[in-house]
Amino acid sequence: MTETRSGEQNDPHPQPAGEADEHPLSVLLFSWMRSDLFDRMFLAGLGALCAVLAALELVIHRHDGGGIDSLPVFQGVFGFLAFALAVLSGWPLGRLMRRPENYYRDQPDKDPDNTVEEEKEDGHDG
Amino acid sequence: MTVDRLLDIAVTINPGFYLIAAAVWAVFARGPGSRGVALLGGPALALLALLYAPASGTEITRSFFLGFNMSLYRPDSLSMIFGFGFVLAAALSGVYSLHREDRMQDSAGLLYAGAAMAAVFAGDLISLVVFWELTAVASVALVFARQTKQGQMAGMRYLLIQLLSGLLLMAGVVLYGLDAGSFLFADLGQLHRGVLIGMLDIHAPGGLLILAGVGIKAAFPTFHNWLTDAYPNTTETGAVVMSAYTTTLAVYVLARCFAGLDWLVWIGAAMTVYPVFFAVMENDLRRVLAYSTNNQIGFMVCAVGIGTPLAIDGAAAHAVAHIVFKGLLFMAMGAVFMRTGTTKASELGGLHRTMPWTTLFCLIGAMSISALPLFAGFSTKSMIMTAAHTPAMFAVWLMLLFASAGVLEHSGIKIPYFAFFSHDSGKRPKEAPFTMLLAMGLASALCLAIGIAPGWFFELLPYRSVAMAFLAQDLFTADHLLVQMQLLAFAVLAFVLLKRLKLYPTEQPGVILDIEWLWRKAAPAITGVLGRLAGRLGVWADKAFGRAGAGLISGSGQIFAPDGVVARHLPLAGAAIWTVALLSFVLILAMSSPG
Amino acid sequence: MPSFATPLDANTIVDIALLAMLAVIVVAVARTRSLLTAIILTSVYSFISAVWLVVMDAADVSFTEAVVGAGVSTIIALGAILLTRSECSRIPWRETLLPLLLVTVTGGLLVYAALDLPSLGDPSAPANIYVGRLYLQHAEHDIGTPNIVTAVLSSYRGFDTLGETTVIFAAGLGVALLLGFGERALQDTPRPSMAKMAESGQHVVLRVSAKMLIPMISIYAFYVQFHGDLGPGGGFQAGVIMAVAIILHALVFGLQETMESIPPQLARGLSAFGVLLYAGVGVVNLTNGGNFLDYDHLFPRIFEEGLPDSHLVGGHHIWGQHFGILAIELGVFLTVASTMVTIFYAFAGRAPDLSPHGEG
Amino acid sequence: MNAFIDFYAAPPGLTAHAAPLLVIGPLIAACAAALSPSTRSAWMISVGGTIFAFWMALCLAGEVARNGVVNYYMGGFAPPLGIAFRIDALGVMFALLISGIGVMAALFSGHTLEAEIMKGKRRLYQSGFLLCVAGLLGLSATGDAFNAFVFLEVSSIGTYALIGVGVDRRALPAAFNYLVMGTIGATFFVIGVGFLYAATGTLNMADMSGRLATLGDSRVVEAGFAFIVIGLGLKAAMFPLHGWLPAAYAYAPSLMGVFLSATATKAALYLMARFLFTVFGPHLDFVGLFLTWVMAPVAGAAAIICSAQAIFQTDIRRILAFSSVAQVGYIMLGVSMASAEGVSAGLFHLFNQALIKSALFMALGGLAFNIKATKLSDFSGVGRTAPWTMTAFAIGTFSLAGVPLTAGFLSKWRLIEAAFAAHWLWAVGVIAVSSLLGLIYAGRMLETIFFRAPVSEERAGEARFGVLVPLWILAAASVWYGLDASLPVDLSTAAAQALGLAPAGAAP
Repeated sequence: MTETRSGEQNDPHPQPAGEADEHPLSVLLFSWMRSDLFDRMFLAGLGALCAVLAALELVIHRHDGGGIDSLPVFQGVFGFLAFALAVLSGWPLGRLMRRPENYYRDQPDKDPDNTVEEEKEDGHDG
Repeated sequence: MTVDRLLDIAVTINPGFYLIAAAVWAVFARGPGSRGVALLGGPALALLALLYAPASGTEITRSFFLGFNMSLYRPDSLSMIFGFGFVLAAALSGVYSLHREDRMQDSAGLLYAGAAMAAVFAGDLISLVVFWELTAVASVALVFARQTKQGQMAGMRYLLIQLLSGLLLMAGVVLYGLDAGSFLFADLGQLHRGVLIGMLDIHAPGGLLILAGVGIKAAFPTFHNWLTDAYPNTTETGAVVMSAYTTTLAVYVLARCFAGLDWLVWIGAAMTVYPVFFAVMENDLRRVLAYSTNNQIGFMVCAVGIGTPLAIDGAAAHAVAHIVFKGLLFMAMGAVFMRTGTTKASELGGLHRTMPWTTLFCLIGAMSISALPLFAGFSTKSMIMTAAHTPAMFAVWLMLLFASAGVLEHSGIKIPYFAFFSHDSGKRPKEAPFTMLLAMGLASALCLAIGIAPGWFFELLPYRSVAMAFLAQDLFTADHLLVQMQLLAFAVLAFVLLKRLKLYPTEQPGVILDIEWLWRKAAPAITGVLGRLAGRLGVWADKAFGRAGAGLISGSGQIFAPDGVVARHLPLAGAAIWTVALLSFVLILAMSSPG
Repeated sequence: MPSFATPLDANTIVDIALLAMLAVIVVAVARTRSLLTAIILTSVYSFISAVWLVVMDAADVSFTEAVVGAGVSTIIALGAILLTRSECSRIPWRETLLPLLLVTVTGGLLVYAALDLPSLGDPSAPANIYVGRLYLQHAEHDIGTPNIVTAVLSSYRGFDTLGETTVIFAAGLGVALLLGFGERALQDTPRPSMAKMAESGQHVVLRVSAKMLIPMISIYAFYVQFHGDLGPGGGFQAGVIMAVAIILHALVFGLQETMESIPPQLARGLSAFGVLLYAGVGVVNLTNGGNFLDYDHLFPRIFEEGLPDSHLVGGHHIWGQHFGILAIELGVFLTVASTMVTIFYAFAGRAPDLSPHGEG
Repeated sequence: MNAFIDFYAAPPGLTAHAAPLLVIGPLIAACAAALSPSTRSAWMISVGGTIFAFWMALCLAGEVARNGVVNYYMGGFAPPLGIAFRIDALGVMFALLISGIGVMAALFSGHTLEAEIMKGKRRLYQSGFLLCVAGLLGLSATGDAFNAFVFLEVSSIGTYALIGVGVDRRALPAAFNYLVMGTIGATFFVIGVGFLYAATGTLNMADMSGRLATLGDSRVVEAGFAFIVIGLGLKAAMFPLHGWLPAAYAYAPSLMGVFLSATATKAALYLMARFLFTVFGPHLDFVGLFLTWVMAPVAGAAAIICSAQAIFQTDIRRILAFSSVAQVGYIMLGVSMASAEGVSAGLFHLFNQALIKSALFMALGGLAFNIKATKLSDFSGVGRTAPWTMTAFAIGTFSLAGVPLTAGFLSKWRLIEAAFAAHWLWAVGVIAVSSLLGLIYAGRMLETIFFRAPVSEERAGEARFGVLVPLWILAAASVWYGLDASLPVDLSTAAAQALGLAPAGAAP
């Protein structure tokens, strides 16, 4: 994509936002996400949101089952940990259980349009 | 015969039959107009039939089957909500598939919908089995529609498992019905607060068989693999259709037959948890959605197992909402698949530039499934969570909570993020066709409608008063919204942090081992070894087959092939020897008989 | 069963001798590789069993065995091997072990079972005290034919005989379908004139003796046919004998000559007609108020009263039975004779060598 | 049989003689066809003869419904002296089935013989077909053991040749195999009847049964039994003795495929049931032993092994032929339960199979004009060019695989029910596994026919109208009996009762 970028820079009349072949709706809805500002601000904003949500517990009385779920910000912490556990377990599990694409030998090796019929014929000829 | 009389008859017909009739029409439909009539007219008729359905609990019984009483149409509030969901699904998938003229798929989709709907409205076990089998038959065309070897093999596996489920169910039903002396729902169980649920006794003969048959279709743990195997291997429309009916029908039957069965609580809880780990690793996004289906069905199964009115309402509501938002996600992935030819996360990314509408709808679906407040999943899943939130089931509740965070991970973030954002794959596909976008838009609107103003939807639930009370007192309370937002916001925070720290696993191509390994690798390997042994013993071994390693097929192939051991042209002498051998055996048997 | 302690009478010795010969022949047939030898041996087998049946006083069966088993089937089998190899392939002895074992076991079991059978000619055997005795008691009165075998075959179990006639018709039909009608013989080889053959002096002795034999065989066939009521014989045997006469004609004078006088279409038609005649008699009985094949009702009431000796013997119409049997025997005769000829045509038409011209 | 209780198809004078006319009608038609002047007239005679037989079968059905049993004495001689026809519900069921399928096959034959048989032989072919019909009908009507042998031969002798004649040269060795095996079967049968005659002195089945009951343990009877069941087993293609069947059905001219697959083995099965239950009776030890230790395992093996074989065939008719052997396994499984439920379920399945198999062979035969195809791959995409024919084929295949809403489903259901009632759980497993296999080969055929692109330029057009009519009648019957099975269930239940098997309890 760097080439496109450099092309844009050379262009005397660059598009104000978005890329050359981008859909106008995408420009409207999503192009701002690619800005550096968004990158920097997003984490901060999210952190602020979490803090506010945690603080709201002081104001809003929460129903709970009386167990460990009565701990402060239980659902937030649980959600954080659960998410992290699920994602991080992807590393060891992936190493354990990931196999090459054609592990079951069910994909055609050469010709992607190879249909079952031809495969069968091959099998019989051999 | 006046029009009134005709209408009287028309409303006593199982609404599923209208869809089946439309399926027949679709076989012969040529051109967009005619197809449109079939694909939209059928669901419209069925919806009308639903609206004018006879009073709840009315039975329309025909005894034309081997002298057994069959109740072909028995609407009640439980079947109505599922029927409503199926009509929605039929209409949405109808719109979605308008872009591609494939009469076989149209017809199969409608037949699937019709059979599922008819099953939901059936009033006895026999008709239930009949329509259950019909759904399996209808799926044949769908799974075979993708003309690759991979797709066809997956289709074959799917078909076998569906039929196994049907056979188990059939055997169980025969045993159960013969023992109980009737096959009619009304005779088998009693109403629970006005609704006939949990009518079968698991300990009666056949009960376990029925549970096993339904369990396979509901993708119980260790039987879940057909789902993740088949859905990613169909066409874009096939996945949408299959995701809507197959497992949902199983949830309905579980609710009807086994509501309150405590095993289901744990089975369901387990089903919500383990797919999370698979989904994290999985690269194929449609397969991720399949695991996600697994996980969502777990919530419903768990709720069915809890069996309180609120839980049953939750299960039914979540099942129907799931049809909509999971259908929406499959539609979005289908559009991606159609435009790019793949749904592998490692090959996608940055598609939002040219497919913003699809991106938008996919995001709505993702938020719905993640149960973000004001989206469909929040309204329905909350019922289940609330029903499970009791001290006695605290562990289960924690499991469900974990799964909720997991859903956010794989369906809420992973699907839209890796397909449409993430690193730019350089792919610039065209936006999906208008009809597809229309279907997705409608589904999105439904998601919002259920999420923002769930009242109309809760009206349809089996225990209406319980649902309305929940809506009034529990759903949109500040503390409920707060804890839900906490869960989601902190989980998203975790995502962003992990991504920053480069701890998020990169998307790599590859397949993830699952239980299917047993029959796709281990069994062929074992038979392959045996086959090689047999080869040493003098059986002619087919070299090409041996190398291909499809041991199971090749082994039986060698035995049964046209020139194989068993089928080889039986020489006359051989036949005569068999004859004499059998004769002498019968002689010995006869002469050794006492008296 | 006969006790071995009793002294052997002459009959038993003959029985044992004949049966021993049969056993030897069976083994020889199984052992030989030459199909020709096998055919001749089976012919011999049939003859010996015919003789044995005579010893057992079963003249009708013996007669049938002689004409069918030893006669016409041998001729047809000979015709067939002209179209095939004459040696059958050898089978390694190892492969015969399992069948041998099985056959021995089964045979042993059968012998063991047969020990339970009533001994031959035992007057108290179920076959002799029940239906057999009933036939002896009633046939004279019911049917009025001296030959009880004919009475049983054509009247009591006339329906079986209709079925068997149909089987023969079907067999002819099958052969004709598979091998054709012998039309090849008519088309392929040019027909040498009779005069030319006489000049060349081919087979003079054969021709002269055949000219004498054929009319006599035919007359004998008619005798057997019409005498069936009284002595051994009937439509089956007569039909075969007639066919033998025609086949002999074909062998000596050439297939084309025979086909000219008895065209294949005629032979085919007659074999269907014979069954039709037989079944027709049954249907006539139906329309006259009787059961199917109830010859008592062969003639309408009025017609029967005009016949001489039209008295009813114990309620049974002697004339009806008599003419009924005659008519159906004629049907059997026609079917059998023409079917045999059809089959022969089919084989011979495939192998023109069978006619004497093929040699030259 | 309640459906026929008020059914009067013919005047009483004719009805009184319906029993012999059932057989004699097609027999006379056979002679007439052989003598007829043209192919067309022979075809008309054939249709007329079979319709007449069907009419007579309907008359008999009415009589049997009213009186239970129709007895008819040939030549006016009461048994044991003469031959008697004894027609009960079981016999009527088969008479209806055979003559009904006969009518369909005869209608169908008008067009296909032109494509498959040499010009000069078509009249004889019709004649042979009618003989076969007559023989099978006689088999279902007769009450005399030796007469049964005669009809067995009438139905087979011509058939051997009818299979061998045709365009497919592979038919000749097939027919020869069939000839040899069939002859062994018939010979065994007649040896067995001989043993029984020696033991009882009578040939009438009812009489024989009465006398056997008084005999006690007799090795002669046991030997006779062994010969009879093995001989008939050969004819009925009982599992390891089925070697003749696949090639014979697959390579025969399509008329024979249509008719024989529906009737021939079924008639032999009928006779077997007749001997097992009427003449001997399941109360005899050796009959019970045979049913449990020979027939049931062999039937189970057939259902599984032959279904597996069908999967791997490349020739579409051989798929159907192997499936036929497997279906014989199902039927025998039902019969070997020796209970009213089992036998009636087996007979019900037999009835459905007859409809299905003749429809399937008919659909394939109907295309014989257009494509000279035998291999499955030759049929790729035929569903697009011949939709009417192939839709009927698909209906038949669905029924064969036991898809709900078809007759095949109901009969499998009944079989499973009967197996549960008999506590034969292994049989349930066998049916389940075999059904799975059945779905695979059915799916394979449908997938090729409907979802593959056509391979050759030779386009398979629709079958002719004269073929479509009987084809769709049969296909529609498969669906109709899948919805309202009262007629075949009624027939098969009455038939099982006629074999002396009373239902264990009132039907649910």
